Amino acid sequence: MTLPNEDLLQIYEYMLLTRAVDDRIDLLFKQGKIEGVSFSSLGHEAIAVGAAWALGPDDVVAPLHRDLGAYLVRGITPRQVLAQFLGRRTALSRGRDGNTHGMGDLNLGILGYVSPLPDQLPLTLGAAMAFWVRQEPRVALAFFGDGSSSEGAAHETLNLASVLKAPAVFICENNQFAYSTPTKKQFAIENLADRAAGYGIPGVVVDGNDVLAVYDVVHKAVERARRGEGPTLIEAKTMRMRGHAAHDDAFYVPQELLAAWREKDPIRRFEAALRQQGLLSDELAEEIASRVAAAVDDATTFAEKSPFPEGREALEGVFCDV
Amino acid sequence: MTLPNEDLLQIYEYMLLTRAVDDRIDLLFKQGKIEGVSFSSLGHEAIAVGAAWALGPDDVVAPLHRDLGAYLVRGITPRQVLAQFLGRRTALSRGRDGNTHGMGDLNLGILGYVSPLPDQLPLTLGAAMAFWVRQEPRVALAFFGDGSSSEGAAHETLNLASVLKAPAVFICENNQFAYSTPTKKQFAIENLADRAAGYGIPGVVVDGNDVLAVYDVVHKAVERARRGEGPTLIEAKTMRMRGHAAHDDAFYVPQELLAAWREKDPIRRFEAALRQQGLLSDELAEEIASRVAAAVDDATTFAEKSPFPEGREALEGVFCDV
Amino acid sequence: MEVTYLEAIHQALEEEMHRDERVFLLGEDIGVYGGAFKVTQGLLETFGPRRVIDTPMCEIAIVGSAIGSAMMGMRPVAEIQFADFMACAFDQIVNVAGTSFYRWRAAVPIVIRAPSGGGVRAGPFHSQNPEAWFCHAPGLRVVVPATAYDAKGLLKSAIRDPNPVIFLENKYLYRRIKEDIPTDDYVVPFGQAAVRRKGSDLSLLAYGAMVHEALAAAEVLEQEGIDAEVLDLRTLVPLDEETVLASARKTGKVVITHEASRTAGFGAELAALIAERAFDYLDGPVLRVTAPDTPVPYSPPLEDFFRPDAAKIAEAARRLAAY
Amino acid sequence: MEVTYLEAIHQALEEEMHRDERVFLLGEDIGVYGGAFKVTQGLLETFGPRRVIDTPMCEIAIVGSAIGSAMMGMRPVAEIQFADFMACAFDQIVNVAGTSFYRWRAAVPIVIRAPSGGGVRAGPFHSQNPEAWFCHAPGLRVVVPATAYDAKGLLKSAIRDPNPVIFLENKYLYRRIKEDIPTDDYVVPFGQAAVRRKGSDLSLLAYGAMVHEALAAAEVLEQEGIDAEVLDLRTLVPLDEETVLASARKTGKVVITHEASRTAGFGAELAALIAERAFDYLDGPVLRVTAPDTPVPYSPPLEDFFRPDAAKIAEAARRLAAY
Ligand SMILES: Cc1ncc(C[n+]2csc(CCOP(=O)(O)OP(=O)(O)O)c2C)c(N)n1
Ligand SMILES: Cc1ncc(C[n+]2csc(CCOP(=O)(O)OP(=O)(O)O)c2C)c(N)n1
Ligand SMILES: [Mg+2]
Ligand SMILES: [Mg+2]
Repeated sequence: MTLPNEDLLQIYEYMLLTRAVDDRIDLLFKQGKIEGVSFSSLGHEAIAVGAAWALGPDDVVAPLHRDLGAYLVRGITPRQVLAQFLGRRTALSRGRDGNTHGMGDLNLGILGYVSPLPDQLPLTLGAAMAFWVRQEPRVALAFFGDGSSSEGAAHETLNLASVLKAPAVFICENNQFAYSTPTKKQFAIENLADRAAGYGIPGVVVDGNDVLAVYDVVHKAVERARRGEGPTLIEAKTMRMRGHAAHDDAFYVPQELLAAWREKDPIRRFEAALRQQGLLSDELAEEIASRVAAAVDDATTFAEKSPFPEGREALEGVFCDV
Repeated sequence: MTLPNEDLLQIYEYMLLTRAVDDRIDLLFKQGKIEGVSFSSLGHEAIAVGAAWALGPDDVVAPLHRDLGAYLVRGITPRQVLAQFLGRRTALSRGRDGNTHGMGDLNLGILGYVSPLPDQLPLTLGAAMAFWVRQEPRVALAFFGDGSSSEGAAHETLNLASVLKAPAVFICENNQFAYSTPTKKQFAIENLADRAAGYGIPGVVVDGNDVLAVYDVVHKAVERARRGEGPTLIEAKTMRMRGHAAHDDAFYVPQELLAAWREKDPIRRFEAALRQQGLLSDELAEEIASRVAAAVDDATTFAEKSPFPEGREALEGVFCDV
Repeated sequence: MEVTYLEAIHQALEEEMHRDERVFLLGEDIGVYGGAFKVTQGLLETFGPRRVIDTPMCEIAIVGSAIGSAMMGMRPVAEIQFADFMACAFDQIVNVAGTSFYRWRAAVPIVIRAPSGGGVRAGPFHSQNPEAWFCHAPGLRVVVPATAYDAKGLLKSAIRDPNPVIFLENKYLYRRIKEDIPTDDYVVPFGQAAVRRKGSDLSLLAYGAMVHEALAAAEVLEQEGIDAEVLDLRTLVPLDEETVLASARKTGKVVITHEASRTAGFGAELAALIAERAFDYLDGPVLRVTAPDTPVPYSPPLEDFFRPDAAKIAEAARRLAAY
Repeated sequence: MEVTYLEAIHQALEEEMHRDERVFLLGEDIGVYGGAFKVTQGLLETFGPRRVIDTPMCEIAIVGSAIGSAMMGMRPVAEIQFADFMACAFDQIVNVAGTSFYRWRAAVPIVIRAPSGGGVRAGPFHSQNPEAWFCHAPGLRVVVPATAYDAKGLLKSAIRDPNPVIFLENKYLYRRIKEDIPTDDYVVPFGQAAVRRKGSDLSLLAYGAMVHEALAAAEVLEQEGIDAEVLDLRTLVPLDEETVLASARKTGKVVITHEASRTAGFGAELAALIAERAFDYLDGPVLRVTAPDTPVPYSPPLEDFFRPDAAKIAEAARRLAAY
């Protein structure tokens, strides 16, 4: 798969934007402006952006707490993201849910997630099932973590999806830890992708810090699903580069491990490749960087100026009445 | 593994007893004496008896609704079984639970099961975990069905057991159907044992109609667990020879399939082998058969003469007070 | 046409599937077998395997995928083989289905049907009445039909409702009650209790199978000169508070009954509602006739003791009438 | 020694693990990390990896294996990282833990600890108050400590109890309250409510964090000449019915408060109990001050509106006092 140059530059910009928004979230949290918890997507840019890029406009995605890039690629704006983290009325959840939780928009084909993990897996299977029932050539893609791979919901979903040959793709972001728990305490195997064999579906391991590699395997899996050949389980290996959430200093993560992964930074790597191919000049890099910076500043201003919801709004819209 | 002749004859007798009790249950149901539902173990004698035979006296077993043989081998009497099906006060559940549900006895190392399947898997893991915490050389063995292999509880248990290297053995009775649902609608693979690879544990397929083969693989798995090397997933292939429960005529099961499996009847097969080895004469066979028949008649009389509980007893013992 | 409660449910499914192609069914053994109670019998043949999906045993995935498909415009009706097994999908029901519309405006028009209730010697795990749990989970509708007419009309409302609906069928009633119901399309709206019997001395509040026990109790009481009003709540969420309060205010004496165990059952909510908003009109304590706080026992004498019935309701009503 | 609510819980765990080697802990991130709230910090170092087990994410297996180990003579204390995720293990809790002793005499001495409650901007899935669900599941004890003293003494009782105990810690209180507690071993028995403030005009019934709001309300009310009695229920199952009824009978006016949403919450059970058994003594309607029937919203103005507090309790009490 070779993507047009234009796509490559857009992917690059989305990765930068993802990181810039993430850094801003981190800053806002440190400034005490974000209440509760705050999750970072640092290190996950290649997986989220690369995977989302592989979807068609009518496909559906269920991103998780480290998939900021996927939300952005699918059209959620930095304004909406920061308003969400700041609990404002202008956010997609109108202040009802925090950080990326419940940051869904059906018009954009994005399923919001709930905290119990990995509940977006059966949800995504359901979306795929709708396409399967209606025989539409659409695909649903879900992200989940190494941690939530141990949950019963993961198994039930993978099994039912494989029996139905539902047009779904499941991408497990193995970032070495579930909160403080390293993978070796989570499962007694090397590659989670190997579980695919237990469902009779393809399992693929991919370097989660190589955005084009991610794009590639996801694209293949999406097209396979679209052809009616059923789901694929992809395991993207990466590293969670901040603590579990902003309050967590991740003392339990060996420094050498972090240092080694820092060398593999997905953005620096992709940038180097683009430069080597002559696609990215210093000027263009600067232009993109300043566009990204402006977007994040604009989003910050927007979010901070956005009103909080009023208390009474809490009562509205528990039930849908149309 | 060669078992002493004495063991072989006892195994044979337990298999016969299992079938005789099962036939009696079927009869009592048809006579309208068993209320609610009634499950049959027909065809599962080799799995239940063979597996239970492989356990040591301090080991623990969690049998299911088709594992009558395991209850009997571990020391639950035909009297207790029939009293249970008839809802009498003399039953292990004192009429509180029906058929094999809740037919446990901790003194015999038998965990009673609940209806939601496969909840005896985490329960069994817990027993194994107790042995693991206390570093006792004891093993816990659980049965589950092809149907309940699709449940989240199965996955969580197999995974946690394998991470802890808990001294547990999981034996999946693949009897081709979960209620009316054939295996091909349940999973997209041939052998459920192949899922073991996804947990980093051994997976073994065994002919579930060959009692010595079952004994053998379970025995190996038990000893492996006892040595601290962790769990094994065994898949015993067999066929459910009656309907899902007594009310079900199993119209959805192809007659040819049943006929083919009838040829492989586990008792007839084992009997033929014993005769061929010269271990079972006509006289001995008759002696055993009449002992079995007497036990079942005695149990029937006992159960039918046993009092029902009184209504008010329903209120007793919701909480333990010692 | 005289149909059973079970046939009424079957008709609602079949008619809604004809009316709206977004409606599809999923669950264990609902296709080839026609469902553990045969509610869906024949629907696979009529609508094919993409609209009547036999799933493996996986309650989490059944409910979760129903929700996801609803977000994509479908109208799934998921069957949980017994209401007792809803516990396996509890997280999906309360955390995903119940909150998505509130949190991010994703409507979840699903129906989760499940046979509940006892009296059929089915023991602790095929007899439960979990309605109170779901009433305490914001965002869910909870429907508990007592008659064949209502079972059909309420199920149609449930399928057409844009919210997640817990539809608890009472398995004791499946084949035990029969009535003439219209052949034309009709719905029974949510939130409207039915006054099954008018009366002036006291109010019996019931739902599901207990409506019939309450009516039987009322007949007995009538012989004794006690004129009982019998309300069938039909839906617990939304609850028809006005009809409940009007009856309580009129008679001043209320007996609440349900099959579920007592503590923190839905009867408590009814009693609390009345103790708050009909207080001035009460002429006696608000009584509850419920199952005790035990699992549902199997053996006939135990289950008979456990399960509320007309005699137990009449006994409480007598005490209250004499108050 | 002055300790926080959180430290009190930590002490109970540590002391019980020293006292009884059958006690062990399992849960997510409880070992190396010391728990999401650091309740179990240091226990791995003291007791080693076979008594403080870091599990993968698997609530079903955590609870289910705790039950199985208890049947083999252990005294497991399982942590569910947030009470909201108990929904994932709901079947294990209600169907397995709650019924095994009743059905086949297998006692299940487990404790399931979980941080519950809101007020910390944690949104819909890290703020829930699921107590009523468990109160409606026969065979479970439900414990809801409000003070550091009680948190320790009740947790010790929980660990020593031969039954499954749902131990709902209130995360708002973890580090916000402190008190002197004895250094000697003590337990707080189940089923004994504490009268936190004596009063004659009306009764405020509360548990968990709401006890402190009720006490704050009582102070305000005192200024206004209203003398409120404040009860801390401590355990919901078993419930100290006598103390509740005695207070209701004495004051004749009752306000019930809880953080959980209103419909079919435990407040309903309390109101029902009072409406039945203290009816003759009531001088006004039984009021409930609870969260509304919505998920727990995240944004501060929404959550403040949602969550009951002293002002809302005082307001209801004033209305009732004037009745
Ligand atoms: C069912 C459930 N249990 C526990 C949690 C608490 N929790 C939130 S995130 C997390 C770790 C997730 O790990 P992983 O799936 O690897 O995702 P990561 O955060 O590493 O991207 C845990 C334990 C949860 N959200 N849901
Ligand atoms: C969680 C759960 N869902 C549904 C059921 C209803 N049910 C009882 S047995 C059964 C089929 C079980 O199939 P399998 O596990 O293959 O065991 P078998 O009866 O074939 O031995 C079903 C669906 C159940 N008991 N538990
Ligand atoms: Mg991870
Ligand atoms: Mg089977």
